[in-house]
Amino acid sequence: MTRIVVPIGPQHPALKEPVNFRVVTDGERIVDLELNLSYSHRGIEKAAEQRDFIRVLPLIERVCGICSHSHATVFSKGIEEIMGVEIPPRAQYIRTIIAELERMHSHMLWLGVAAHEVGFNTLFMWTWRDREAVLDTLEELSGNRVHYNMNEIGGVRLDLSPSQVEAALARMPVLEERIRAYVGMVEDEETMLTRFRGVGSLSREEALSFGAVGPTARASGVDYDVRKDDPYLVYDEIPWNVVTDTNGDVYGRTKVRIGEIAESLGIVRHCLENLPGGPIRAEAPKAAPPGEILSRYEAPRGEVAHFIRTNGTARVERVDIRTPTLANWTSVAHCLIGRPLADVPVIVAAIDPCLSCTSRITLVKSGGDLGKDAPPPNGPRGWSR
Amino acid sequence: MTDPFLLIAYILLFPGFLFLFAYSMTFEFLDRRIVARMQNRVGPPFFQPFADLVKTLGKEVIDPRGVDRPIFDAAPVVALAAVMTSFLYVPIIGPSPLAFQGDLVLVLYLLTLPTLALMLLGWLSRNIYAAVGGIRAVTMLFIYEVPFFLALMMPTLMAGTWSISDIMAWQEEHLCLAILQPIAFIVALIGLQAKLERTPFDIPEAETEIVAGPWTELTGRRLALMHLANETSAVVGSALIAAVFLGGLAFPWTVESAILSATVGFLLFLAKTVAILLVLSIIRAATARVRLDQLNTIGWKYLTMAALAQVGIVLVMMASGVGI
Amino acid sequence: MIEPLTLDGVANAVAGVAGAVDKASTNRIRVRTTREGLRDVIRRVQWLLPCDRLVSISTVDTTESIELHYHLIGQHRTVVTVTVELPRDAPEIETVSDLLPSAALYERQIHDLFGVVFRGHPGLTRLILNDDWPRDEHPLRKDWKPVAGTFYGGAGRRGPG
Amino acid sequence: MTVSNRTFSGRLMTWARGKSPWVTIFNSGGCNACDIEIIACLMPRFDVERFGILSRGSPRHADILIVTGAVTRQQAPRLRRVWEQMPEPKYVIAVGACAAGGGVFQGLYHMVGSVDQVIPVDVFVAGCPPRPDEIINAVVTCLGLMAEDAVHGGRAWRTKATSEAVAEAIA
Amino acid sequence: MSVLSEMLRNLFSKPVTTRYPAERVPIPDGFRGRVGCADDRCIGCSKCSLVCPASAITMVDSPRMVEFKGRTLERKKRPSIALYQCIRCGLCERHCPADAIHLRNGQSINGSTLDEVVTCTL
Repeated sequence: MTRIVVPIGPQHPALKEPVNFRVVTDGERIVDLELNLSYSHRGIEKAAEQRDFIRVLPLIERVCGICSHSHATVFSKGIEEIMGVEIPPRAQYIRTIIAELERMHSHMLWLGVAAHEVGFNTLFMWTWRDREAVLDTLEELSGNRVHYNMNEIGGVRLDLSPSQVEAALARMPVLEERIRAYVGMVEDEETMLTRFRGVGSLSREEALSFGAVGPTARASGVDYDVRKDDPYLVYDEIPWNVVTDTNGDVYGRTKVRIGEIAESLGIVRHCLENLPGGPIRAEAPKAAPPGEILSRYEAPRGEVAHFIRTNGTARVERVDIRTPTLANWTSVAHCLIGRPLADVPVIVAAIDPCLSCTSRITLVKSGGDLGKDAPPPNGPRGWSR
Repeated sequence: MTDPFLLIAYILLFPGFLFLFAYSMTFEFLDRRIVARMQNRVGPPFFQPFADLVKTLGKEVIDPRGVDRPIFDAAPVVALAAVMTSFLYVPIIGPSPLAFQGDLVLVLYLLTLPTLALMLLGWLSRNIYAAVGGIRAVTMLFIYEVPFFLALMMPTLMAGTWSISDIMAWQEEHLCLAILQPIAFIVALIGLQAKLERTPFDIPEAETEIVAGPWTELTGRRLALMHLANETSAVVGSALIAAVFLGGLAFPWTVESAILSATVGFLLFLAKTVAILLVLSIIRAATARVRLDQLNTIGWKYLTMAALAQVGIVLVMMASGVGI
Repeated sequence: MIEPLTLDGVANAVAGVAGAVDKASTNRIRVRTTREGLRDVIRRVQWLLPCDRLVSISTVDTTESIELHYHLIGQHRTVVTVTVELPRDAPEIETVSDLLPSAALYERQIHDLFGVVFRGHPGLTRLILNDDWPRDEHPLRKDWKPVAGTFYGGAGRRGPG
Repeated sequence: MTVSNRTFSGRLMTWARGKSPWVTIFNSGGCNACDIEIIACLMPRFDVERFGILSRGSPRHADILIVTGAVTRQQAPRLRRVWEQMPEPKYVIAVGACAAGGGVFQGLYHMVGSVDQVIPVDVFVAGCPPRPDEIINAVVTCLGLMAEDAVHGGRAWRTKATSEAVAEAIA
Repeated sequence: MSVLSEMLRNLFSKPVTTRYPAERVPIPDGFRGRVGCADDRCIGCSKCSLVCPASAITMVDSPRMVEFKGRTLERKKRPSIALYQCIRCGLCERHCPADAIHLRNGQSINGSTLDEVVTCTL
């Protein structure tokens, strides 16, 4: 059959966000592809240099609508470290609670979207229905369903009242039961398994050399989680585990994400039950001393890295945002080559692309020749603990 | 029913086109409502399919650049006409007055036409999604048509007739064919699901892959007619399976009055088609879309094999005289 | 678990090819080098320490030079940052995309936003900005300001196709 | 396609349009929070299929274009094209503060600005992002506009002259 | 078969749908909704307009005497907030020294024109 070019995007039902793939197919099989992810490039990094620390946080939060708390936290964490401000334990716990609730809602959202990509709308509806419980909790705690705006330099904006904590805890048992139901559904829904198993396989070596992060890397057996590697907030004080899997395909990523929902739930419950007293914010100076930091954070999709340089004023000299989705695109391009056209949505969805994050930055890469010449480093490559 | 006026009334009003139209609307409503309820939501109101149809009819018709307009206009009409014609041969209130030996073949043939029209539309649309969708539709046709036809031919083997009405009549004296040929019944149901391009077989119009497949460039009345053709296909398909496998209007005891008998038969027809719809809706809600290559495996390895096994079983049953 | 890297360990590994090695913050060690030495340093960091994955390439325009920071990490979970300074008027450097496949993406982005040229990159083309964005303007440079009256693309033009 | 409101078929058409608004969602470069909230409307908690709203992939099938986010330079021509692909009668709902005026992104170097600089917008929704119930309110407002348009025999009665003029000037 | 059993359970149970607008959707107390400003408290310090990330707040002339921390002082301006611009971040509320500006848990507005503005009201 002759080769045809199928443009996917920028406006396409599989993609809720603008992105463009030019998929060259031979019949149904993909032989080459080009990605263009720049459709929502807005210029946030430039704007961040021009706004003070108070006004920049809502902007940083709006890098992405799903991992908004991640970006705000990683930024304020970095600034606080440069300033040498230690935020009070209560603020750290509140940040952790919001962060893990955000991870839960994001993973549930992902599970639904992945099911939708393979046409399984019922699971899509159910996960989003249950996600509303998480969103309600977030709304009660922070005042907004999506952009929580809980962070400010030196602590958090809002305190949690005992009644709010109780209401949030009351929702937990229902969610626990739902997570158990999802585990069952993913295990025994045959048509979905045929679409997930063996699709988008990424070996451990590939995951490492393509720089995959987050659940994508962890599903390939790479134990890479910033929360354990470079503990921030209270992750070194509370009990939790890194979820990994060895399947390396979409099925493995699904299992990792469902496992992480359960872990996050445990963390949220632990934090709510052991919420320390005290103030919620420390006095932070207006301006930050000159300095630089690479602030890392484990967002739902993987590692977010903000490289922040300050210059003694109330503005940053430079903030360089590396989003998890950007790190994962190379592996996606690699996974897609040779797959049927029908697998494009599910493989792309499997990394949980957050294109608004990514499209500050963009790449176009035909995936065939990626990484052929990369020499394997001779050290241990186990990435296990 | 030799009176020409009665015949015209049969064709146009009841249980002909008008009834088919109304019933297909109800059918789509039921389908959407059942699926919505299984997804734990309310679902559309009763008039929804009708409102959709009227609204789509009133939308602007846009011709894609370089499209062959007459054929583009004609294809949906042909699809709809084929399905409506096929409905006349399916018994609804007693045997169809137009029945003849071999009408089963005609109905099966006419039910294939919408798919071909869809492929034509896909090719004509000058749109890459539509073209890919068109190819997928035809590829799928080759896969599911063999087991579907085999499954529907099995009753003819046992009943010894090629007329739907006669097969139905045969079941009045014998057991219902769904019990005698369970494998063929299941294969036919799955085949119907594939024919109607519903999940897990909505490969040609896979929304997340190729937007809406052959439907992508359809607007206004073309879209409305194709939708209507699809909805009526659902009614005709379930009515066909109800007649051939579930004994159609046959009921075990005899009713004296002709009108009462027709009414009971009609109600039975409604009940059986809705039951089939329920099964189809459950399949739609409980499955994910399969890939074309996976459908190939399913179609040839399992469905066709099952249908062939059923042929063997039927031949053995006929030779030994079981159930006949 | 493998122990975190020490300052001495890193200094030994890159001895002879790199400049100053210092601790930038907890869990992060910075190696300064020149643009000629970059590939050697990256290779050594990658092979000897070993840091087998690239976290990111960060860029700063300090108004005197353009700094590139290659953040690498390995199983020891220590970030080793290789810092290079490039002159602003002729920012050119060898690519590392053959050593680290994921670097290809970051290099394209830096090329677009800062105008840094990566020699030997397999396809250093316009990616991030609009197609009709002026070729010689790089918005993330400190001195960049939109030129009054210049049209930077967008609603006014029709897209391709 | 305007229909008279006096004939039976005209009234039927007006009724049908109000009962069956199919939408297509377009992200013109926002942070996708609004998109998530719009999709949340389709979900069991709010289930806008009660009003006959279906989300369609192809703009050719849609009646209402829901635009989210401030328009980036890359997305502006595509937004315009998607809008042109929709068959008449078509309506546009611009969701969120960014779509209404650039929001937190206004004035950034890769932005065009609000949606109504590119295509004529019928209903704006405030909020960042609006809650699903607020989005449903906007759809209800849009359906009200549809009904009023049917009475007036078109959308000319509304003062959309300014944004139409801008849209035509840049087209 | 957990999918099938849950599907059938849903089929015969009440849907979770909130029939908005016939039924109200609960809005929690702390929801950051429509912004409002109390005229008798505003001291016209312009802080809200300075911190607003979306530049939704502009200061307009409105001379008036106000009580602030036991003193009476004369204010010159008051904020005028473009409602469609507001991103509901709550920074104005957080930084207002006089506790005058608030995000209330009301729904946002929608309409065809963008000139909806909130000024100080009681």
